[in-house]
Amino acid sequence: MTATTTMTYLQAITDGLGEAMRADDRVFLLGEDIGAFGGAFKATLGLYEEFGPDRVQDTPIAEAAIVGSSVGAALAGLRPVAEVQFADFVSCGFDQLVNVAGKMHYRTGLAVPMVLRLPSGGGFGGGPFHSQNPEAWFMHAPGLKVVAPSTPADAKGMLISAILDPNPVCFLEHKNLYRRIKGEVPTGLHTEPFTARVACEGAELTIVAYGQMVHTALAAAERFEPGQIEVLDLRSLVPLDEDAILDSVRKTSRVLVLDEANETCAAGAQVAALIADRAFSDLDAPVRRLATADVPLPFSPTLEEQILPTPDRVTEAVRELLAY
Amino acid sequence: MTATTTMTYLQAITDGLGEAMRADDRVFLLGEDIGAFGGAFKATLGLYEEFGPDRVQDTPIAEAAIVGSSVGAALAGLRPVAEVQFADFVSCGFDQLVNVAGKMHYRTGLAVPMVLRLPSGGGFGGGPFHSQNPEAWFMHAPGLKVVAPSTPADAKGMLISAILDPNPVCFLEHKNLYRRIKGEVPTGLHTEPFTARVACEGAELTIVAYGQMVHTALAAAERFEPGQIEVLDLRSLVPLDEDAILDSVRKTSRVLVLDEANETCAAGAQVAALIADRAFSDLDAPVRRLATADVPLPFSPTLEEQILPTPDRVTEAVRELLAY
Amino acid sequence: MAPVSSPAQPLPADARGSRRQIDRNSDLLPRGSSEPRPSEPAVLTPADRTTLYRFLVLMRTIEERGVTLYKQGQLPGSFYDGRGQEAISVGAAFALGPDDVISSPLIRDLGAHLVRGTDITEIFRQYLGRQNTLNQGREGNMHFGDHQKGVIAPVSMLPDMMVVALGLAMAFRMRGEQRVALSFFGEGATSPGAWHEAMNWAGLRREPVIYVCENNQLAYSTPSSRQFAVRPSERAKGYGVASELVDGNDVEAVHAAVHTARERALNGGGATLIEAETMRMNGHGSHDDASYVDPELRAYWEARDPLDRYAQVVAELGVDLDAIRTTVKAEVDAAAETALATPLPDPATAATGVFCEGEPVELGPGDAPWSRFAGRAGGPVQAGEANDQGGLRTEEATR
Amino acid sequence: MAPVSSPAQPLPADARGSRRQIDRNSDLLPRGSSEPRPSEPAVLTPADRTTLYRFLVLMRTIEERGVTLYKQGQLPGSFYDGRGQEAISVGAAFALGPDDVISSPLIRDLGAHLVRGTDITEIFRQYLGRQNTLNQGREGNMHFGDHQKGVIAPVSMLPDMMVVALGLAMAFRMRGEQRVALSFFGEGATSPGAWHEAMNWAGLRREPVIYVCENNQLAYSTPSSRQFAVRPSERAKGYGVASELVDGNDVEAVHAAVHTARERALNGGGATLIEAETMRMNGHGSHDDASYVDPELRAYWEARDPLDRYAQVVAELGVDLDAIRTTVKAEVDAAAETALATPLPDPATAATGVFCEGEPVELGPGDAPWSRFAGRAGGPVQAGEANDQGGLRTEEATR
Ligand SMILES: Cc1ncc(C[n+]2csc(CCOP(=O)(O)OP(=O)(O)O)c2C)c(N)n1
Ligand SMILES: Cc1ncc(C[n+]2csc(CCOP(=O)(O)OP(=O)(O)O)c2C)c(N)n1
Ligand SMILES: [Mg+2]
Ligand SMILES: [Mg+2]
Repeated sequence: MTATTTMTYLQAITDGLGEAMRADDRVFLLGEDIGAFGGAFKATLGLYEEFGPDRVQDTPIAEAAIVGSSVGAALAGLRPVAEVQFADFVSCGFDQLVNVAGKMHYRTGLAVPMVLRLPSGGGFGGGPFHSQNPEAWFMHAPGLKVVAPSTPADAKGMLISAILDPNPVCFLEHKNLYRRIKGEVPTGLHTEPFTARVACEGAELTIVAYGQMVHTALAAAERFEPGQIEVLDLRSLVPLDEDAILDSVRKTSRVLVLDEANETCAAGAQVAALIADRAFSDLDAPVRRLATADVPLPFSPTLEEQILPTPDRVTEAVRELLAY
Repeated sequence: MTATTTMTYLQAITDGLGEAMRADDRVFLLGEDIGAFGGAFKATLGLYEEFGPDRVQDTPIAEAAIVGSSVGAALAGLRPVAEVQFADFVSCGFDQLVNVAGKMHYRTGLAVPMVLRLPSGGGFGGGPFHSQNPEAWFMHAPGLKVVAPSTPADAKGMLISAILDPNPVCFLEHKNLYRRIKGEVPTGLHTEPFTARVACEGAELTIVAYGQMVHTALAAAERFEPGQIEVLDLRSLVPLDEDAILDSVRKTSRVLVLDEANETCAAGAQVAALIADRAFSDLDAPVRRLATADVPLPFSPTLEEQILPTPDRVTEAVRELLAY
Repeated sequence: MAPVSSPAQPLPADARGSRRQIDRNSDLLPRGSSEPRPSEPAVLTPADRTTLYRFLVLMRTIEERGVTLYKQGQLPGSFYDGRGQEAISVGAAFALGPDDVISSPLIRDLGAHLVRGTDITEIFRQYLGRQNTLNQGREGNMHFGDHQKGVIAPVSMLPDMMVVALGLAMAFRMRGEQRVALSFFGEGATSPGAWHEAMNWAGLRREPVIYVCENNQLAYSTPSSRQFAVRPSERAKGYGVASELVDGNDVEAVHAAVHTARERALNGGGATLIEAETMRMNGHGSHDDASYVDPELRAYWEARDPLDRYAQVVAELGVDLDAIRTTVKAEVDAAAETALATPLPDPATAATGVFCEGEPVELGPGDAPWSRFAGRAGGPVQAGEANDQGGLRTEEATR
Repeated sequence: MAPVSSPAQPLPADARGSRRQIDRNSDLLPRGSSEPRPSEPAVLTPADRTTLYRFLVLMRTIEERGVTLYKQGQLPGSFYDGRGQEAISVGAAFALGPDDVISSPLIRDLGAHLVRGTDITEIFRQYLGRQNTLNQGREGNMHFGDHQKGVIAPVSMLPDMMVVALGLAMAFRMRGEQRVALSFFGEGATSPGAWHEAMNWAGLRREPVIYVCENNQLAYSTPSSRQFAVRPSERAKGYGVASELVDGNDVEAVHAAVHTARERALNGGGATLIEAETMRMNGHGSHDDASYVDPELRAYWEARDPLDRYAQVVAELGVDLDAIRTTVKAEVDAAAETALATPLPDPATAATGVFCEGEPVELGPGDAPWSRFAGRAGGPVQAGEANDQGGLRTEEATR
């Protein structure tokens, strides 16, 4: 039996960083305001005190340099873990990420073991520039791994796995889960594979989700009979656990694919296309998607609620599909 | 009857730029080496001489400033048409494009009438940084229109439509069509709507494609009976002509979705997901996709040919689907 | 700073053919330079001074009310203010003409919106996320701009709006208009690449753009000593951009610097960067207790409060400062009350307007309350009667 | 250049608390600074000079052969060369120690690969798109780096590899290693934002990094007068980055400048930018006839050809230059022949290796042919015997 502690999703991340840094002195952190201040979300709180200024580095406001210098440090044999203050600002370092980090191994044979921590997602009034879900951009950029945990245990385990991975990993941590979600987290150097996880078993319909949407899906699933709705938590988007998706859909024959990201070309589009090709003959209903409309996420609560997928809207879509 | 001239795809672009500039003196061009030199691909050849240095501006190497200053000029009432030397370098101006240009109208009510010309695509030994197809990134960024013509007439007509459009338009012009494809092009201020076009009618199977892949699809279609294979040229990705896609698939009941872009989360994923939801009951076979694998496009001819969808591979996929 | 060695072997001038022979830059020389206009000094009348003071008080009063609303839990998200920096946005905007464009005021720059004449009830509505005409509730605190007043809303990505300002300035120059674009940003915003692209281009092309850098010692928790080794006004020299370092807590110094920069721009002299040194007196946002700030440093700047300093100047004109404060407070109270009674936005509007369907709207002229602009291009603007909507009638204050 | 006004009202020093009181930069002072090492002058022995000359000739000969292959239609894509700029990549790389890393040589910098000991047959193979160990045929001309020699392949996006070099330097400093990272780029590559982010960070943190800017008058068709208003070596002063302007057609001047920069970096003095002035003598690529270049300008630089100039120096040592040229030509011919007989890459490999599956490979040491490094950390490298694979045995040339 592994020992566990109850932690928030955010505490699990801090714990994961600390464990990885204790285990391997090549691991260091860099980002804006992450030092003595502990970061905009306090994810690095206490680490500056424990590990000192070289291993917990405050940087200028310079996302391209944060990503690019991480690539350089990784090539030199270190294990950088960079924080982008909000995932939205990754667009300022986009080129370094997709062109330098992502393509390095294929082009040169050199590995780039780095992690980019991306506090992402909405649902708390962040507005258009503090709520983005950029993961599909990275999925469409060969050479980047992309993971998006939904629970504290996965947040810690997948973060440590990402740090151990010899490739650049985009680690999407959902800001709206930081303090909202608590759970048992294994102590020590806990790792989690980049595979999907059945969050709730069911026989009649599969909801595919990741990140915050897993909780939205679970809330909806609770409104049906136990054992009716299966919720598949993708956890990893690249690699995508195609077998887990197809297995679940073959079992249930009905599927709803959820995205918090804007609908067009989102992760869910890829999942739906996969199912439409490889599980076609097992389907009893159309492959339905529910996603955030193609709109910048608005600030006011009434507007934001209207745009994001909610348990109510998921429930409605599930009902429709079950009745198909 | 409209008068037409035979032109290459590239000449049609130059012609379109000239016509738009003659018709509206708010239209001006900016980009690297586009002035007296006429641009890396000679798309602006002769325009500097005709319109002078203010309306055909050489810029420093600064993609963020090219995009961002175009936004400013557009807000001031001009109609900038910016050239990115190769579409690959748009990643350096990505933030200005998705965050400033794309979200402006929703956030502020101010329109950003600008066009970003993106010479894109592979098939001629350009290697990982001169062959990219970035359109799916823009499709996943609300507020940007995205078009990708495949013929000279459409290149001119959609370019003029893009310049007339009050929104930021990413205009993907395929480098490998520039000199390879010739056709009749209407003279004067010819426009084309942002809708799909049936490139070749057929009853048994639809190939959905855009850009260079339309020609790949047509080459494959020729290997079947006339009237068998329908090729739908999307032409516009945002807005996506959903009705045209669904109409064609409902008619043929079989569909192959082609992408030159890397497979995961490509335009084709969105198209396939759309079909799997809204044309599910009309399908007689899985929704199949053929795309470039998730690999940076390699340089050597043997490698590049292996990665890009070819008429042979399209033919094989069509055969399989017809036999399903 | 690291040592800078002098050029080892400067080449003869004729080796640099690019400057001599294939230079086509003259193509792009600003139109303005062909018809030089007489420069005017930054003279402020007593009424101007009273107006300036009133704007300072208005900004402080609105933001204090905002902090209170935040503490009362009335505001979605955090609250961002410019306490201690009021002289910069007020002084800078006051030097602009009606057709100039601000792209953009950032979170410390409420004063710029006020000077341009933005309705203060609408400002409270946007703070509160209520239905409003500035951003329809779509954007967070301070992410708005009244484009009818020549103000463009900022994006969060720093300092992207500098580049947009460059494009505006380029358009003004190309059309031969006597207008400038002005962009505000913090010293932390000088580190991203966009800053460089804007500065390089502005210096090279001599665009009529004014960059106002508010060096408030901090970028969130990060002191400027961890942001750069050479201060922005020095660095500007590497771009051919004129620069000036001013006391950012002196509203008239800021005003004069922006006025000079504007004259330079309109005379074809190109871009200017003004570094206004100041201090952020509150947290990064109201959620931040700023406990990382040295109390002595805070005390130094507290003693140089821009409102207190300017109050002395204006009091000497015989103006009743208390009357100004009282009137402003009443206005602000009324605006906040009205805003609090305003409903949240209609959810049915949430997904509309991603694309422009009709004709683009044009940028409108802003208020230009400085007496210099009275009866000029901006129309009927009179000194001291600048702002009909914000209730900024200075005659009330001056009696 | 636009006028730069002097600071209007410099504030008292104690107003800048960020520098005084909450400065934590000292945390990050380079380790190297605590144990100063004696600086050594850039002395070149006759054997070193001969080796340098040989590298210049080798670069020129390989690239001339490349142009011929291009004209014969043997090369996929275009061909990019550094004619006229050979002294820069050769001189700079020659000043590096074995454990230093180049990130990266760009398309004008073949000499850097040669000095580090990259196999020239492999170089021809990559030109021709054939199966090769440098980039497996995955990358276009000149987009390679032999990481076993401490060289990282460049990306096309300019100047992204400056930022990667920064990260390498950061790692060297953090581990207390006596190593530097060096990055090459053209003057056109100073305009993108990445340049600024790298320069700012390098100056601020005093990272042991050397930036070599090749100001070759042109960026494709664009003269430097349309790229910036202030030259890069001047602009560097705005970053706290030491800088030097050198004659880029003088291989010893470049070598000395990089040597000095390296000493500075290893002694904790931080980053240096070297602007080497030169001229691109061919088109941007072989597809470009460069008809936009002024013939007089070309003639000026033609008369200052770096090979011709250095030939005089080396001839005075009594070295048989013809013998060097003949040996080099034979080597190059042999390499080109072998490369032409090499098959194209196996299509089965096209999609492999996007991700790293096992342990990351480490960067290897490069050749460090300068006599200064003979018998040092790099192992058995002797002056004049630098390169086993490229056949660069100088004793052949010097008899
Ligand atoms: C490109 C980018 N990266 C990160 C952020 C997050 N962020 C918001 S404000 C801020 C500090 C800005 O400091 P400064 O520019 O000095 O302005 P101030 O807040 O001091 O007025 C940061 C890092 C951002 N807005 N943009
Ligand atoms: C970010 C970016 N934009 C555009 C290009 C296209 N491009 C390739 S080389 C070049 C000119 C580079 O000039 P310079 O840096 O002076 O190097 P040189 O070719 O003169 O050696 C351009 C614009 C690029 N490589 N990267
Ligand atoms: Mg600041
Ligand atoms: Mg150059």
